[in-house]
Amino acid sequence: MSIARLELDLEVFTGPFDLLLTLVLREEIDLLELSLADVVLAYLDHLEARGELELESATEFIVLIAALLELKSRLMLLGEDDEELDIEPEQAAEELLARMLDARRYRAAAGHLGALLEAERGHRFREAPLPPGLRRTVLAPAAGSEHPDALGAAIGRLLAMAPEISLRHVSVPRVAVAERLALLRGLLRRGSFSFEEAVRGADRMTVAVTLFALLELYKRGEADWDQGESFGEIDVHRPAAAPAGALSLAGPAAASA
Amino acid sequence: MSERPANVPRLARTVEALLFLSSDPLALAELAEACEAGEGAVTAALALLAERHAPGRSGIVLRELGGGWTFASDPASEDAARRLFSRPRVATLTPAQAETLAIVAYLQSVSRPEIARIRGVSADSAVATLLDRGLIEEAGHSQFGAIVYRTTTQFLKLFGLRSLDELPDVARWDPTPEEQGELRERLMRAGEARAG
Amino acid sequence: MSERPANVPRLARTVEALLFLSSDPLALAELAEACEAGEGAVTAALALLAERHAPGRSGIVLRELGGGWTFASDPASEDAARRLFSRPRVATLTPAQAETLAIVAYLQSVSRPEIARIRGVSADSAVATLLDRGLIEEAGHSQFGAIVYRTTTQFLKLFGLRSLDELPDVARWDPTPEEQGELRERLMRAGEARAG
Repeated sequence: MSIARLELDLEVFTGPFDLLLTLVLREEIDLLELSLADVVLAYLDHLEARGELELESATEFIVLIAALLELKSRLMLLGEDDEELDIEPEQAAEELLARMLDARRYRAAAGHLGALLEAERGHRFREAPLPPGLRRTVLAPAAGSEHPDALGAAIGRLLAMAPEISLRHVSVPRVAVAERLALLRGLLRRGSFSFEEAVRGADRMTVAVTLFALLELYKRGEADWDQGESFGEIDVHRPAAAPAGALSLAGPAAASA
Repeated sequence: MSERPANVPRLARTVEALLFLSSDPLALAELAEACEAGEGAVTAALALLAERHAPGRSGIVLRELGGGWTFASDPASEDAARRLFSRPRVATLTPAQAETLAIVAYLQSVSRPEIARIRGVSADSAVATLLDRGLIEEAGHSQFGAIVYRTTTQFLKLFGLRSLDELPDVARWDPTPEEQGELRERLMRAGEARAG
Repeated sequence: MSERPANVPRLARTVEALLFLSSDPLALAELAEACEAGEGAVTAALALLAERHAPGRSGIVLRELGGGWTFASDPASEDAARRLFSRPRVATLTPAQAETLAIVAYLQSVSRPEIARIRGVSADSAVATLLDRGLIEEAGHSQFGAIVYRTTTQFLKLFGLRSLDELPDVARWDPTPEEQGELRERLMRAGEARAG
């Protein structure tokens, strides 16, 4: 079965996979609202129902879902660094479409080559070495006949860095864990604080690193937290029996994200 | 066969011997130079050989492939050849290899990262196998230093092609207007369903 | 040649194809088995082929050799064959060999896996040729047990160098001088970036 016909029953969409792709590309479905994990689950269900893995369609699925993930991650990371984005979402969508077309084209071309090979099946060619008397004599080249510059040029070519696969759209501000640890410790000295307070106005990366720093403090027994309800405030405080002097014992945490 | 086989002019015999010896197809110009003859005379010799080696007259057939002329066995003898050599003439290609080969054939020269980009998965093992089987070869470097690949004469020979020009336009496999129309129609229906 | 070439019986064509394909002489029994025919019928087919492939009638002649049958090129075509195949050739470096040699020259010593990582493709055949031509040699083992290579005196001679110190400064061809690190490390990085 072609992956295009995979039937999906998702929160925001019901229908075949290829239609979903089309709607996403036309921006009639907001990719941000679409749970790609559910698409993967639907595919896995489909695989289980069939009881066999068809490599061709599995490859196709992985290509498409990876493209959607990339597209979605770009959309999600749209933020203050907009102007740094070198690929706009529309352009990314165009790329995805072009890539799908390309993959389809060359898969068909591969089929054509397979047919050509099949048609040639009965023809064999002679593969025999030349009789000894006819073998080519290879002369050793004269001393100094090669120029050393050729070696330098070859190394120069090998030094050329391939253009980096641009991750600029996943712009990663460097946030030091040490810095966030210091901030959290400062807040802890006051007794307790809410996590929201610790990350107010911060970007996603800083929030993530702050959470990481908080986990680190928890591990060291310097902090504990409560959360009254899901998605509710996280109240951070010193553990009931905070080891005395723990605040000054903490070593330098130099990791950075 | 009661007729006595006719004598064959010397130039045709020489061309026949060269084609027999060479494992690569030989171009008209190469043959002419080796035979110290004009291209016209060699063309006439090739016509004679084509007649002598026509299917039904010989187990060895003359073919124009890969930019030159070469001898091949007549497919009618394939069963016997398989029994004698106990292996198929060429292993078949896996889908990944066929797809990689198609990309190299149409886009040459093309680098591995480009192939991977089009296929959406790494092409390393397919490229290695195709290199190994002599169907593709290195053709220098891209501007970023990646090695680029092209197809070989061996590819043309095994796929029965005289030249790359014989490959059909890749655009012929693009979706047809009907297919696109069908997609559009389904899109409209889905859009209405969403609106309603 | 005005006569039309006669058709040839199928068995003779099959034997002809098998003799054409095989680089070694084929015994009567082998031919009979492959053709699923009796030895008598194959002997008759060989007689027909001997007539067809007699000197003066074909550039491909039938020979009985080492207890079997084989095709060979007609000795009369030897001059042309020599012009085509055996013109002496001066060994030159292919791009892959030049690249591999440059890596060994600048990094000595270096192992095959390292060369492959830098080039982004296997260097096995280039290394083999360079060893064969005496331009590189083994120089012990790396800490991981891989054989490492260095250039030879023969290499210095070929490039007209008195010592390795005379290798030109890579900075002249360095496309990314802002990159930091020693040459080996930078080559590895660039190779890995290329391999994607």
